Amino acid sequence: MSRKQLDMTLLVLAVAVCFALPLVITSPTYLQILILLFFYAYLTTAWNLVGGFAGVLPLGHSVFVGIGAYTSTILSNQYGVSPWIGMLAGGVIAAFVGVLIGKPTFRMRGAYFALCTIAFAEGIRVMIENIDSIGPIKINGPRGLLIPLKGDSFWNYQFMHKEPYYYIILTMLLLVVALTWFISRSRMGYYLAAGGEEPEAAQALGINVARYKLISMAMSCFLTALAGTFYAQLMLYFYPKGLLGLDLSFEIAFIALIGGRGTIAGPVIGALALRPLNEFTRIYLGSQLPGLHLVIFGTILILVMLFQPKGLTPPLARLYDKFAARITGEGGAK
Amino acid sequence: MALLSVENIDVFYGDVQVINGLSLTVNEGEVVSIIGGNGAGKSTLLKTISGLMPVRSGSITFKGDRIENQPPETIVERGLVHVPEGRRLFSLMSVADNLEIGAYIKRAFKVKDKTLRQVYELLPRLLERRDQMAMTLSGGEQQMVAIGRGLMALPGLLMLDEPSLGLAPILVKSIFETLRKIADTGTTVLLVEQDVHHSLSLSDRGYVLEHGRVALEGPAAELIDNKHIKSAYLGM
Amino acid sequence: MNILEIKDLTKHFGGLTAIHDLDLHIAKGEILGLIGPNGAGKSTLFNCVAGVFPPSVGDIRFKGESIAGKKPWDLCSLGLARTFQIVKPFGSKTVLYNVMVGAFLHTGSTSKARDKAMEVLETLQLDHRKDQLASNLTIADRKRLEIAKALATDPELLLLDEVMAGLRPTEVDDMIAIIKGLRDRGVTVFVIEHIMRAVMALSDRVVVIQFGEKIAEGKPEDVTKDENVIKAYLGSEYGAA
Amino acid sequence: MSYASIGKRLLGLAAIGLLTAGLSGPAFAQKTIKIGNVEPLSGPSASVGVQGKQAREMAVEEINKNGGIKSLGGAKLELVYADSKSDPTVGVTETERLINTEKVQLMTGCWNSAVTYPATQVAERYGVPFVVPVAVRDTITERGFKYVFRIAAKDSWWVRDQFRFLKDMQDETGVKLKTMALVFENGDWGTGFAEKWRALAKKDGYELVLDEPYPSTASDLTPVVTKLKAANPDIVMLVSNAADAILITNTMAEMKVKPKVTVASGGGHADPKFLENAGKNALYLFDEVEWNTDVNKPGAKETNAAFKAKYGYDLTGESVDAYVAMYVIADALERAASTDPEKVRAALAATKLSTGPAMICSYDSIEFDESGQNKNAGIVIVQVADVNGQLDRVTVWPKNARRAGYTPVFPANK
Amino acid sequence: MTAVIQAVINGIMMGAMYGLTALGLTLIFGVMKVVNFAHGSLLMVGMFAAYWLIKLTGIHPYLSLLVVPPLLFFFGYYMQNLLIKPVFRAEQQVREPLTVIIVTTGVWYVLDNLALMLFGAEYRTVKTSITGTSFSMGDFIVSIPKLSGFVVSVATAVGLWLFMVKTRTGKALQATSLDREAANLMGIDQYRIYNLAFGIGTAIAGIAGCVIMPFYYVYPSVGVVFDIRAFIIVVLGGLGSIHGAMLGGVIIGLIESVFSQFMPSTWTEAIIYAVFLVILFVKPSGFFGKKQDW
Repeated sequence: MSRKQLDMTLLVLAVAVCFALPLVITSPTYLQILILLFFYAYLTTAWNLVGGFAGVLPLGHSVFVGIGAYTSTILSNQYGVSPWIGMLAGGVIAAFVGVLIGKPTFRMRGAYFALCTIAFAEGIRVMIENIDSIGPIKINGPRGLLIPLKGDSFWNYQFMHKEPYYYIILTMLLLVVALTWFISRSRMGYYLAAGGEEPEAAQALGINVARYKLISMAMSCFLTALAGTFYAQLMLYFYPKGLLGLDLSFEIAFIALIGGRGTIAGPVIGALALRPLNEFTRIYLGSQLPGLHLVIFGTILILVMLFQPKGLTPPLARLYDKFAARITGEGGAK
Repeated sequence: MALLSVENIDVFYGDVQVINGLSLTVNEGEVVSIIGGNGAGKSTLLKTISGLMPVRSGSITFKGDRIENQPPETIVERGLVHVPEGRRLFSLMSVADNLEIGAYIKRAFKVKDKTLRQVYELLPRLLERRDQMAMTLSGGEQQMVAIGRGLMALPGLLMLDEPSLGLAPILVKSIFETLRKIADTGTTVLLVEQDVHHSLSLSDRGYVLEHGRVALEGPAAELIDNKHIKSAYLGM
Repeated sequence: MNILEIKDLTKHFGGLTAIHDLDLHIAKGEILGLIGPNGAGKSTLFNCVAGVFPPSVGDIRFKGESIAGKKPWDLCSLGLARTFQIVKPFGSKTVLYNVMVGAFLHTGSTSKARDKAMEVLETLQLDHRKDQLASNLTIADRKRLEIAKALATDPELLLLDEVMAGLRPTEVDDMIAIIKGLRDRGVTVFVIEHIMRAVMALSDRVVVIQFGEKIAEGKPEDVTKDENVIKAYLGSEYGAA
Repeated sequence: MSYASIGKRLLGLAAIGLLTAGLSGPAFAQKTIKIGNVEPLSGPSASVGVQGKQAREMAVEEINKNGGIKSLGGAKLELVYADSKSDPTVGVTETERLINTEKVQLMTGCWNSAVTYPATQVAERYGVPFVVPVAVRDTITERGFKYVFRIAAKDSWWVRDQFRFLKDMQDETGVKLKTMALVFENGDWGTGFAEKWRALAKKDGYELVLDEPYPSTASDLTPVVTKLKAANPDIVMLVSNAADAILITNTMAEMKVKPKVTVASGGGHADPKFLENAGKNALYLFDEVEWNTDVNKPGAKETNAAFKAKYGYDLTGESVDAYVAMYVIADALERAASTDPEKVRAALAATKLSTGPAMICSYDSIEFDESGQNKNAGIVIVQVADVNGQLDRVTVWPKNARRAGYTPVFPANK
Repeated sequence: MTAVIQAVINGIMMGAMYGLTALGLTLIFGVMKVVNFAHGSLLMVGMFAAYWLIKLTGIHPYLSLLVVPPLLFFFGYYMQNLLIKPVFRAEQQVREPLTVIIVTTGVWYVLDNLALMLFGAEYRTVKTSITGTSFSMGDFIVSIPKLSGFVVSVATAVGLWLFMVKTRTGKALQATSLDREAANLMGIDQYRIYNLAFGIGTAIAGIAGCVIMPFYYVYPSVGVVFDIRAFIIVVLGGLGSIHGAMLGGVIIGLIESVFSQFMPSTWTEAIIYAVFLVILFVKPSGFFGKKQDW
């Protein structure tokens, strides 16, 4: 078996296992945990397009989750538009907003950029919390929006069981991972990586670095907003502090940093490492030791930054290379 | 025994070797020049001696003690002072404060007022400018501050990296006159320069560096007429 | 025909004049050497030509068209590529990846870019290093990689900024051969170089600048005999000694 | 490719791990009836969450000690808790977990309206009866849900009674109050109250001189108080969470802002910490609560004494609601004689509880209307007063519940 | 009009304290070029330290100024030495070490949640002899704890400035901030200077904790309230500038206090973010200076 065949086999196997899981795991609670795991992996992968490949550190991505959730929910609650259509609308708006803030901020150096994204996201949150309605559009301020129960309906993006949500987010995750994979092997990916690493050299090679960063920002924001709609339909309720707050933005960034910024598997590995930890410590230790999981989060983050500043993916990839070499009998790759 | 002796050192930037089995010595009271083209490893050599760069192998001995791979601050304490390339003044601090920082190490700090008087005597221009912000000085004046700052540390060996860089000829001349005066006080000087003539006329001995190796060494007077240098610089 | 013409170029940085009233031209197919002591303004001139800084005064024409104020990426698309004195490889990526970044200028296809990059790497005899990380290369190979990236954009005019600094004599000889080879393939070359032997061997014509002004221009062997040049290089009193 | 495939591999492993965990849960014996409770046990509202938890525990202990649910063979009630952290998302997730994994037969919670609102929707979706002891947002019971019941009054009633109180007191004392200022935390709760205040103020002819939301995380409330001082209202209406209640009261004292009447809405003002920290600055403040220690009901004093002995502090409106909720559930289970959700729901809907320990509440019986709202839920207004040198909360309204011998100080500042 | 002047008085007093909360941040940035995301958490640690000290010993709240800042100094000093120095060493060549920012974010999460585990989420206030006291000046009322906070803030800023320009160590801090390598060549151990900068920055957060405690409350995530504001202040004033931080603080204090006389106070927060973004876009170096000035 060649290395390529081995990779393909394992990949297909893993995807098959993912699709088969709901057949075995019937507990909605565990499905919910998996759904949230995929949800975070998806968000982080989308974040990674700009935070990883374009080499900046955005810390306000929750605002785009919010744009997605608000757009589709307002459209469906007040105008009866299917959330599936609202999802795309939210994506487009988010992409537009992303470009709007990306344009002036991409000039800035690292810390300024990070601070700027935080300020923007917090500013939007505060604004939304202060607005009850804009003309006929009900924003509901800090109370957030609730999506009325409409029963099982694909068109309304509502399901009484967890499985459909599971398959939707799994598909979304696979698509976005495939997209990242595709991009990283295309001109766009090469240009982003080059611009992130040595902007001057990249410009000298004919790359309009700022433009490519904006494109990646637009894509990242678009994809992030889609997840916002998914979240809204899964929970049927959201409110500014929870959805637009810094916690979500930071968690996305943490997952990426721990998993490995700028790698394809990083977000998935990060989510796999952190989400279950989050859920299980909350369930089993939550009321006795509130905050424990965040202490562990922070500690892991510090340790990873101290000892594996590129995240967990590179060492795991080396392990996998060794394993693959043994299976295929080929020498270690590269 | 030599004041400074560098023996067979290898220095790398990442995986790239920039200094290759280089050895040199500086004796007490001497002025020694290191000359060579861009990328020959001159600045790296000084940075290595002053502790900014690690050596991978070989040894550096100063006043009989091994100092390779020690942090810069302890090397300065021993009296080995490095005036870096490009002057590197504390741009938003006054001339006086720049000089005072030069006397940061305890040994020098105790007598800083006395040293400061001596420096002002040597470089009267700085006395006039003492309250001015360093960034507002002209290039020549800045170089004077850099040298003065080095002297404030009471150097047993003063290493200067291209003090004439980017200066107009008239200023180059005055810098070398200053260096002459410093040498005349008995301070040992290790000078890295691309102004071959000036530096060699000031020096007792010289080393020519190429590709991180010593290509040529000898008394300065001999080197000054050496054809090799001309060819290295002018391709003749 | 002149591929590049610089007229009355002046560049100020705050109060400092880095380049003053400089005229310069390069004929198509020529190799022009630009020399001068450290701090003379060579890199600033390069940066003005390559679009990093707009000129304060004066004009720069490339293929007859004014390019003053154009951005580096636009110039690259026009056929003007450059290398950096302090090489800037994409260190975490392989050699092939680095060159492909350049090769993508004229194609959106990954496989075409790879073919182009391989071709360039072969030209520069760097193909055996294609899978190495750029950060692990030796100086000589980094310099070559720097040229390879620029070359992959198919330039008509190539600005080389000290690509020989730090090379061993045999490596310098190799590099001279490579650059001459480029010219034979129709690329016009503008080099900044410190190693005089190389400049002499390479250049059709040499321009010498000091303090931002041109102090000499002409055939290499004439320029090195120029009093001003010797003074500029070896120190103000060297000529007299 | 290689990274992606590793990721997928690990994902598979994790899934297998989860799977085993999922299957290994023991089958549940039907000796006990599990009640799931989602409460803010950490986060900004943790103290009320803990109060509710302890009140529930006391009630369930009593019920179990008295033989449990007799119609179900003396089945015992068992409380299962989950922490919402005051975060609706966590609340929803935890409600789902309690229903699906812990297999609870009933749910209660969640104090925060913002959490209760979506959490009850989850219960409705799964058809699990959800008894809301307290969470005031009107719409919780106004969505046509079948499985949601609320013990406490909803916010429109709270607001209605605040205005009734004002009117009654003015009639009683002959003092005329004209101007009113609304100052409220800008969360779900405060903005909900404010909306209704505005309508009633208009109806009752008060002139609104200030309508001011403030963020409960504000580092300084002086700007708000400065504004209040400039507006100089007769009446200040307040909604405050925990710490901002203290901050605003102390800042008002500091800035010498003395409105004739200050009416708070429970929450932060009802927290035992409030009096401890605000001290004399809180004197003559009116606060609206569901219950007060001096409420004139049989058993109230004794229950409060037992609670205080156990946990070291007095019952509050919120904890009484939680306490009562347990008895309502026990009563319904007793009548349903089944744990079938549909039967329990029907029994809850038919509740008419007017005897027993639950009757420490300030009203005389518990009955749910069609929306699931307890139609008798009542509210009292207390005044912070100096009783024998000690600050106390004295019931003043409705007049028939007023502590004997106490004359309300109205207006507080002439 | 009275209300506006009253708002100005209050805005300046609060603003000076905001400046104080930002002072340590700006110092650390000035010297290390690191945005310390854990700064708010350090403030929280300072507030809890002050809280327990006052609560348990019953001393006058301002006596805590003698105990808490030195304690926090060592806390910051060793934290930098243990956690941040290694990253710094590894990223010596990087001009703006993002990894360090991330580590400080990790520290933020750990500290906030450790406090949550130890002390619970509840809001804690101390009732001190000066809480809620004030005096009148004509029509205007000045809160005593805030006035004291104002005085301490200004004194701290002046003290820090004097330290920076007058002492050997202060000058070494300045030198390191301007050119690490050159300072190193002067015999200044940059890592010790970083420890000191972190220690002093943390100690100032401790001072802020002591003066805020008498009129505010503490809870584990209280730092976030001040943290984001402190970021805004240092960017407004110019990262690294002492008087920039104080001025930035006063500007924020005034916006908060005066603007809220004309609009709901919830909007002032949004306005502060807007001002921040505008400054970032228009003049990223802040009101003060091209680089750092002290």
